[in-house]
Amino acid sequence: MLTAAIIAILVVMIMAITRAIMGPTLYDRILAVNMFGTKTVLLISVLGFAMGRPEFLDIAIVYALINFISVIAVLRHSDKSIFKTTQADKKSMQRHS
Amino acid sequence: MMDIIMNISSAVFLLIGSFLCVSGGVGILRFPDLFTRMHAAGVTDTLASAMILTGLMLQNPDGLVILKLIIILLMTLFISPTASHALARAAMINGLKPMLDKPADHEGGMSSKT
Amino acid sequence: MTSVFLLAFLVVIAVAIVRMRDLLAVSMLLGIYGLLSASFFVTMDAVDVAFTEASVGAGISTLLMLAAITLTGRSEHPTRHKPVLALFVVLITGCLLIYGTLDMPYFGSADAPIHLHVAPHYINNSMQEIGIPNIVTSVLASYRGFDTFGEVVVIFTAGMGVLALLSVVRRAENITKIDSINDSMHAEYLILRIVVKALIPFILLYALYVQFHGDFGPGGGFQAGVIFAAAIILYAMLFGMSTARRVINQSVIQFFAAIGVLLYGSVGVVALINGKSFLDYSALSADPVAGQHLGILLVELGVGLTVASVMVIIFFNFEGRRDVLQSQENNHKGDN
Amino acid sequence: MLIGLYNYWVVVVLMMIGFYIVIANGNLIKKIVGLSIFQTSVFIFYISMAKVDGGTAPILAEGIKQYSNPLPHVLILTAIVVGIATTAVGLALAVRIKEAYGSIEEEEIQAKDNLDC
Repeated sequence: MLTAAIIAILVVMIMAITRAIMGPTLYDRILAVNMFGTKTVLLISVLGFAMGRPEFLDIAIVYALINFISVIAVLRHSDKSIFKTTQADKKSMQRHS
Repeated sequence: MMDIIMNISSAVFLLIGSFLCVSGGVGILRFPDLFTRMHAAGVTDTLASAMILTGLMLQNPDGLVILKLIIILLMTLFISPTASHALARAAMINGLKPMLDKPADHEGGMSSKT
Repeated sequence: MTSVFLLAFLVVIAVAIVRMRDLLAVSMLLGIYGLLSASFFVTMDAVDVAFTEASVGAGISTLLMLAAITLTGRSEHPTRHKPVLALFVVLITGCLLIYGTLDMPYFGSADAPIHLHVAPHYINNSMQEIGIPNIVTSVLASYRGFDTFGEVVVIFTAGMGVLALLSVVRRAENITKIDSINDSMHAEYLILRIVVKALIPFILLYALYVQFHGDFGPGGGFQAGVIFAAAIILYAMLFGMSTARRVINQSVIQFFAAIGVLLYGSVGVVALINGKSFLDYSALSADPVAGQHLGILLVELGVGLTVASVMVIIFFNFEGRRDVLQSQENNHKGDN
Repeated sequence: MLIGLYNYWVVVVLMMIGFYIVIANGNLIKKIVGLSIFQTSVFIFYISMAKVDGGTAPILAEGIKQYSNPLPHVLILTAIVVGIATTAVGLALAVRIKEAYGSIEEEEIQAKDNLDC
């Protein structure tokens, strides 16, 4: 069953990477990174069990605790003009939808 | 006997969690705009993490390991919705509007009324 | 087997970074790159390394990238000249390197030269000589303590370098004005503020756990320092720089960075005075193993102090630079 | 053969991608990103070499015979933190260059320098 979980998480990782590369807006990428972070927490926990040393959950705790710093960092600067949805973003959004 | 029950329930939890994971992944790929994607990712992320972590808890009766898993679970339950909320808010403020109607040239089975 | 897929993902991300022109998107992809490499280190049994990559990649590196990009601009100009020559050089070098790998021992073989030299000594004798279960910590702090001392000095120097490049002389500033600049947007994120406020004590507590549990599990001064700094940076981001400066005095932080290096060095000097060689902790106590324990504790504390303070110094200086630039811009607008 | 050297080949590919970014892009921030990809490839190289088949993490526990090599782990652990500190110095330099020249594109900086001479 652990193998099934690992495979599922790897599949979701592929999907999140696709979204992070495709975009189209910056916020899609942040969403993908955030989701990827949660999946990494799960992957590391499951891998610990699969390798027979489940005491190494400490790494997963670190990610669970401080992974969303990057989201906050983006929010902190999000009143700057560079974070506004640009014309190029809008165009590529129309192309994608 | 107890062992078998634990193993089976752990397997069930892990399988449900894996399924939810994948469904969230499909959502993040297929949905049309940021806010629906965020919905798919946010909702399944939390439940899938809870399911998989519960499944892991049933695998190992060691106290410290279970405590660590509970910490991870609590942190995920706290932080994941907060991050989604903040992200959606920032996107709204910076000029991304949710798609209220489907685009005219977009074929699909969804009802156009929301 | 998982590692094969993780490596393939890493290559995909790297190729995407090459093609991406939007630097903010690049920094997001770099975040995923860090997450992937941490997972890869876990599959390779390197839990301590994965721990470090996790705390650095999740906490600091994306943050620094974002701070620098907001100061320098988001988009990259397309280069005019064709990169054919660069591609040619890269291909030739790559082929030569791949030719070089053909002679290497296969991945995972136990009789590779790397596993035959000093590693068996560390694995077999660490428990008797040092007395702690985590071999990585015992090699880091004791067997190769001099090496680690050098690394800590490098980190300290890097912190001083950032300080020299970016620090600005603060005039007696009009605090209320700066306050309003910093905090204006954060009042809107009420939920975020409350959740993070509740979270920060846990992060600090966890950093202390990592610092002092490093002998028995993955962890140690490097990781703990970064996590501790992440908590402070989180506070500074949500409550504004001026509030954070009132809580954490910058000159005290600089003092702590130096104290960490000095603590490390003085442990070595004490060992020297007691008649053993530099950083030989068995001289610290009558019982050699107890001496090792004491030495490792002090040295890790020094590492943690230096790393945490240097990370905070780096972040504060990037942010302080931005504040000054912003107020200059505002003054210009006021003049016109 | 194919699986036996796969890790090292991926390391070479990643290293060359980082190298390409450094020499083909004019933007200083992008160059620093390239350097950090290059750096990570070296980390992966060291950690791959430390792995022993059937081994486990080098933290002593009851009933485990085979451990992976702890020495590369030590070297890379410190290198990661040193790497982020030196990256910060690089970014700080880029920020100062932006202030002095108004740009972080290599060609524009060069053009400005030529004008001054």
